[in-house]
Amino acid sequence: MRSWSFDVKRLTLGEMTERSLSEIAGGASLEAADPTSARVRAVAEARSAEPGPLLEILHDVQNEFGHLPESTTPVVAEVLNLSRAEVHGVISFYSDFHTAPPAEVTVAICRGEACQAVGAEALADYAKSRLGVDVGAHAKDGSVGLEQIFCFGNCALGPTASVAGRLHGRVTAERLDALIDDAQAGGSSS
Amino acid sequence: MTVTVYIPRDSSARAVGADEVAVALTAEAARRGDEIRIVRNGSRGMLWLEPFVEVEVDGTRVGYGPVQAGDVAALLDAGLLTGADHGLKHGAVDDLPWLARQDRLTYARMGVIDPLDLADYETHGGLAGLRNAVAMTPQEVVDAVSASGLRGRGGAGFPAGRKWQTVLSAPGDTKYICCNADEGDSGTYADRMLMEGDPFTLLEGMTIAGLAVGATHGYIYIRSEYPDARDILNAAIGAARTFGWLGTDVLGSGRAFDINVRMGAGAYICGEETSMLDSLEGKRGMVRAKPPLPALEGLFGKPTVVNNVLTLGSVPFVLAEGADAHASRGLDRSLGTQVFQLAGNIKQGGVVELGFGVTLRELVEDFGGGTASGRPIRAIQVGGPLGSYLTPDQLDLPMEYETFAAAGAMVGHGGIVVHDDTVDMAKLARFAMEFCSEESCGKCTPCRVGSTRGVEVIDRITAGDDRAGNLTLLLDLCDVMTDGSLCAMGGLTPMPVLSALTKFPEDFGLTAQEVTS
Amino acid sequence: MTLLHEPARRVLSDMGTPAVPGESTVEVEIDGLAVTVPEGTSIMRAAAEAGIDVPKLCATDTLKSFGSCRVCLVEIEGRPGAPASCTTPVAPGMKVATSSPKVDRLRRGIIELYLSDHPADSCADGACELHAMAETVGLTDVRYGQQGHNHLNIEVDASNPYFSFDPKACIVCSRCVRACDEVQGTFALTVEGRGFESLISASGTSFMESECVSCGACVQACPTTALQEKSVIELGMPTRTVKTTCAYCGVGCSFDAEMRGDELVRMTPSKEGGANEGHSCVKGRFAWGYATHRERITVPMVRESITDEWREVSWDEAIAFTAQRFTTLQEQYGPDSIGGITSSRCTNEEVFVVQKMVRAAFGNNNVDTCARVCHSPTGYGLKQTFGTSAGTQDFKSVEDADVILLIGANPTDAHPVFASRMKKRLRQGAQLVVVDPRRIDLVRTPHIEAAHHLPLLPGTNVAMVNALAHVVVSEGLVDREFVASRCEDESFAAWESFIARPENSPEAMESATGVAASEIRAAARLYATAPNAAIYYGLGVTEHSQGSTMVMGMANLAMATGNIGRNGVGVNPLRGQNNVQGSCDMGSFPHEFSGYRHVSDDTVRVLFEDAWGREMRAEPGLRIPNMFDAAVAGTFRGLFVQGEDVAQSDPNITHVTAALTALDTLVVQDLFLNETAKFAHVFLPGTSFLEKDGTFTNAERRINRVRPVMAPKTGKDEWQVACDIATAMGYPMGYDEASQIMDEIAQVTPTFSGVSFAHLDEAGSLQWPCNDAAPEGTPIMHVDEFVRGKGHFVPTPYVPTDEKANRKFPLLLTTGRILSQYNVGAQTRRTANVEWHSEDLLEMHEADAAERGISEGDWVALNSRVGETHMRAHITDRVPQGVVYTTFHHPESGANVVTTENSDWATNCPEYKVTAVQMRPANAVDPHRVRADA
Amino acid sequence: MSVKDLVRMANQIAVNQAHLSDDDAVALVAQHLTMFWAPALRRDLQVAAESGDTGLNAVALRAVRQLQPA
Repeated sequence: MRSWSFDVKRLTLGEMTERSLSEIAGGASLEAADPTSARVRAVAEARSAEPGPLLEILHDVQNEFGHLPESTTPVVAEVLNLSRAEVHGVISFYSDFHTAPPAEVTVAICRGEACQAVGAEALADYAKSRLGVDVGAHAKDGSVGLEQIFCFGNCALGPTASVAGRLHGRVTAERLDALIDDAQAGGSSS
Repeated sequence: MTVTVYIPRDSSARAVGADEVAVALTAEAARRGDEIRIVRNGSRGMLWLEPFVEVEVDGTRVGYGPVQAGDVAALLDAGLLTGADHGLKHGAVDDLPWLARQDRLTYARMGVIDPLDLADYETHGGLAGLRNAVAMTPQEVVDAVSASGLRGRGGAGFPAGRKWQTVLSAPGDTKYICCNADEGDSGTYADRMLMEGDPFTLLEGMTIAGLAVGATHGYIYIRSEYPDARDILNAAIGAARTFGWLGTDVLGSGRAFDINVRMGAGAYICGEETSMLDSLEGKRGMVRAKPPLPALEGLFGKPTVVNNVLTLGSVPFVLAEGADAHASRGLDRSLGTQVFQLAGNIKQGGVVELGFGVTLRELVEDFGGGTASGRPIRAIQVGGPLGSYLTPDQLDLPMEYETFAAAGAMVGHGGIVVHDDTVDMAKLARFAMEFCSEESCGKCTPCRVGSTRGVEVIDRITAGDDRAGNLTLLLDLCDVMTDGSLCAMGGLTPMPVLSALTKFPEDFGLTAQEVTS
Repeated sequence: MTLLHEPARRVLSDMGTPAVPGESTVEVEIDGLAVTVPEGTSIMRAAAEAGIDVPKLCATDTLKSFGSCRVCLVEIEGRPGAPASCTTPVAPGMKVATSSPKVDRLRRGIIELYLSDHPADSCADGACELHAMAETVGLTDVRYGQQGHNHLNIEVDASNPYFSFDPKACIVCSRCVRACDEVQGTFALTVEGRGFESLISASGTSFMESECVSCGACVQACPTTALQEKSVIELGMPTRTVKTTCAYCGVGCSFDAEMRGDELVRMTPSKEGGANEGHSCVKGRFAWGYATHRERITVPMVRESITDEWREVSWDEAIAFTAQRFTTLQEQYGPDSIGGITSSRCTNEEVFVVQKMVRAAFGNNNVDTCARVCHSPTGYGLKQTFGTSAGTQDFKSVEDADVILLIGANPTDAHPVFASRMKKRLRQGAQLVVVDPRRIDLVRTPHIEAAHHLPLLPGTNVAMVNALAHVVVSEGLVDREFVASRCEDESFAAWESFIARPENSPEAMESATGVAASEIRAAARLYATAPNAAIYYGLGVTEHSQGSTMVMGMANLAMATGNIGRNGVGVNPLRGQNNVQGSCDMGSFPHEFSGYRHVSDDTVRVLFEDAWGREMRAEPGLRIPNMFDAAVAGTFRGLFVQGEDVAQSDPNITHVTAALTALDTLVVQDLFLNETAKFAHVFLPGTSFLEKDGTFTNAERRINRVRPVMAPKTGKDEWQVACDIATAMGYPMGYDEASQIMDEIAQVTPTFSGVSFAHLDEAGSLQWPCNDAAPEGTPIMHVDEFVRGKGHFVPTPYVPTDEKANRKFPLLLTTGRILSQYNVGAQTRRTANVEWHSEDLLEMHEADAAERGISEGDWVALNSRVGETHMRAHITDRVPQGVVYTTFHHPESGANVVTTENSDWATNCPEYKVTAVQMRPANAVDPHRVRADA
Repeated sequence: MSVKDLVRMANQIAVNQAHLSDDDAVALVAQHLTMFWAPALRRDLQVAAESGDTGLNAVALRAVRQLQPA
């Protein structure tokens, strides 16, 4: 309904895309100028015939872009014939889904009880001070982000941390330093 | 002559360097001209020894561990490939008491076989259960599961046979088998290990379930923290389809069954069966009110078996060896085995599969060897974040559903997390509330609002702010959460809180008398 | 009536959970009271049946149980814990305690948690159920305080003009989300985040920028003040209620007008309303402010000539002036030189007196109604085939439909409350076939997807219905048993052989309709093989040169497939205006008296002559277009127009205005000085629906009471005006009150003989026929036999319209409505609804736009062979190439400047839906600005 | 009333009876005009029909000629 309300003479393409995407099925011409939307649509359409595929599609989109671009909600809603609200509700429910680009290196510390039993809280505190960011935050320059996780299933070999997507057990402060340094240097840690 | 070396691909083993060991061994052996074949097996479950490298010598597998990449050259120098002595050598794996003392039914092939080698799987007894099931009527399969006494391993301990019977009896052409692989409890990892180390067992259990209740499709809902397990399962499903096991004609039976893996997205609550179903449907993982039971109105509103990984993973044994073989293990009404997981501050962490009834002491002290720190045990949490804290004087409790329930605790998924005497139990109680507030789906009020208030009230108690008044409030809150919550998340969160409070009041700045009066 | 012998039960206003249908019952004991309820009923509802009000917050009987608030916990003997009574069904022999120390304590604990994150001062006038519940459970102290983590600093979303969302007061019970999903079916709301951070959200943006259609269901559902009408915030909670009926579309929703003193605070849809069952749309619920708009005229005005200024006069003077001028005209030009037009916006009683004034005081049959320009073909077509000029079903019937064939209607915009009922059924699995040139929302909207969309070219409906019927006949899908027992053998045989002709096959019609034969065949099979298949249609059927043919074509199709005479089937017109059905029922057509009886029928005429004491004409009078033509020709000189803006709504405005200009006397009765009033000599102020006492009859023949919530702002009931004019013209006509008019209607109209205000007040509403044979009315018609006896088939040859696209006018224009605006917009344009739709836009396909160098938002000149207008372009793939579409809500754009004099062959209903046009970019001639500057 | 419009409308009624035999169509058109058209309109049409080439099609012309004097 809102898309009818034109308050300006001419909408920019960006505004059009934002306002009209969910209304215009197969809005190919708009998406031609917006490769991200077109790609999101392609990713969504690839699985749209599966039953209840929304989470899988969001994973696929996030795998491709590192996060969920703005057009994800309207485009995926349109492809799956859901409301934008429903897609938004799902994205916001799951802590894995991010609508902003991730940090270059994400450090995730397990805060499960098993890891706490072997010093996870101290490790998390160390990570905060070393990285200068709070849990759930990014460094200002986007170089690194810190997250908390409740259990990686590595409970016999804690404390556990994931650095740049790789899981590490028996992580000490020194080891975490080395892993972060290595990840930021672009290498694969060992 | 080529020597076979086993290096686990289990993600815990990888987290402590298994991949690096494999790379180093490949490179070093090539450099030396040694012909080796590396098999990336599952973990034997002796996680404190990971990376645990096994070398097959004259048909015997000899174990070394924990091996680091830096040890490889020295090990080869010492004669690793001939099973020679070394400081890291533990001898013939099958003879290691830690393994030999176990009764591995579900985990029979764990660490033994190449997880993705279907021939290896069959050689070690795989598919025998399914082949039997194919020859039986659905009711006979359900009857076998019922007779085995198999109960849900995910924590609630609901009889699997009864659930299957409900689904079998439910009208409708479309039914589903949903495997709950959202193993989110800290201290539990047996599901992950089975999926990574012996995925075919799970697929076989699901297929049997499908034939038993008349479902043609199964989903494995796996948490996103387990990407390795997802990849291995997908590969295993591909192999099973090629083999003619999954698909339109299960092992030539003329009956169809197929499986897809679906991944969660970071929501503990989706381990609750109804919110898992919502999540599988691509929705917010909100807990559904019961009734209707998922067995009658489950996935997409159809009759659905929801079982966890170990439950389904136990089914092939039941069908292969018979219900009695399963029912002969265990204690009282807790029949069969459980795959207990030793975690936290423990010297020898890992998995121990034994019949129900083994005492906590046997597991923690005999298998676990006490704390990793060497300090005294102060508290043990059994059954995940929602389980009670037990004290060392409760170590002789047998691991059995009803006994634990009577003691105000729960066996749950068989996860055991040990804390030494440096632990601050008020912090853990606060964490229980914090965890609930972080992971609550938000549907019901006691859980959504109560958990947040719980953190605040505990903070006020530990800060010494009107301790008596806030203690009363905390007890009232726990009452409301226990009896008022929609699901076990809010309903059980008071268990760790209250057990910490009553057993360790001093950590809260309270006396035992204040807490009990 | 056995209920009378059972113990008296206090039925609560909200039973907590919806009623469960079913035969088998369960007996349980609740708080010691035995109660028997249908199997599957919740404990909460069972308790309510026994008069026990279990405390609740998230439960309400219009929504499926949810189980989130946990306030309704109870104890069940022999069961552990405290199950929620809303989600737990009763079981035989169950013994329930709805109150106990344990559950009372739990309830207090839960309310205490709620209040720890809820503003203490949000309880104005008892608007907040949470505070009421705190009182109920006896909670006084919130020991948590409010210093903890909370939501008390989140800003209010006041973007919607009618209601605001205050997250501070929100208890996240999801009633709003569920209402949007289950009742409205828009799915515009969600919970954002999870756990304590859960927030109700309209897709992460403001309500106005979201998918929200402002139906008010969320506001209705909200138990606190989180979602609240701005009028309530401004004026305070209402203190009394008047039950009445909405005056917008043909759905005819029942509302409670909630008053504070003499001021209307809000309109809330009534759960007892048969048409709407508690639901509403943005117009009925919120857009009533026009009734007190400053532009409303409340004093009569006259002028000698339309170039003169208006002169305010007394009612007496205005009526004398009118009567004198009409009388003079008749003396000068003959008795047939004047006539009247009745309004489908007015009550049955108001309409009845106007047509009576024409027939008895004017002494001719020159009375017509605005239904002429919308649903007259429905009257004609259904009368011919079934025997009565009305739809066959009640709205509830859609709940039993398995396949819905929707033709030329856009319910989500034009009949939104019925659309929600339809969508609910479609979400349950019914299949939908949409026949419409334009891709309306229902073709694909969240959780709804039509099985087939047949986007036919405008003007080819009959080709389409013939092709559909051809498939039925040629593929052996005729319901032979139904046809043999219920329909005429002879007319069926004639129709069958006609429709079986190859020229009617989908393949043959493909080039006419532009729709693939395979799609038509699939749709026909779906319709014909469904257990219950229902046809719903709108003005996209009637407003064509073959409107009547198409109505008969649909009736043929329904009869041939046996889809008449039970729930879930039928042929159902979606009437445009609130009282189209009623105005037709009341005898507004020049050829028939009330109850659709032809003026040539001597028996009927005698009845009226006896009742009215005047001789009645046996010949039909002039229809609206005839009146205009005759006015231009000079033989028709005086016209009384009751509440219709013919100068905006009728086709070929140039011709209409020429006719109006030619009149010697034009009398307009309306709320506002509309476009027609520019040509009037007398302006008689009308009353809004809030001032009327009477009845409206909706599209399902449901007669609903309209009750005054305030005195007439004009000082005179509208029905009184026609009486006074008639009396002044020498025909004494008078009633003490509106109910007497209905009594007279009942006396002279057999289908209404059982209707009276008293009966309506008692029954709530009645669907005609309501008489001795059906004392409580008739929800479904033609159950055992057709009104005319046997169903009559009429062959329906496809005759293409003369209005064809050609080199000069290569595009076809079709018109329609949009949700937020209504008809000519006289009311909605005077409300905040303009925030959604401030101007009419011309929808066009990308290729047609590109070919002409038109971009989105550009001004476009649109011209047909009769006129030219300007509006802005909206490029969309809703319309196929070659078709353009617009709405006609704004006089500035005046879509009807371009529509033509073409009309339905049988009824002269204008062919609004097909106009050959051309368009070109226009240099920003902004009519809005021009008018503003003027 | 413009005769042109009356002729157009009468013709349209006739054209829509194409499925009938000419005799039936003529009867139906005549009946329709009697039932639904004001006498003045019929009269104008009758006058026009008698005055020569009005543009009425064959069926409509016959129907108009059959009408009772209005």
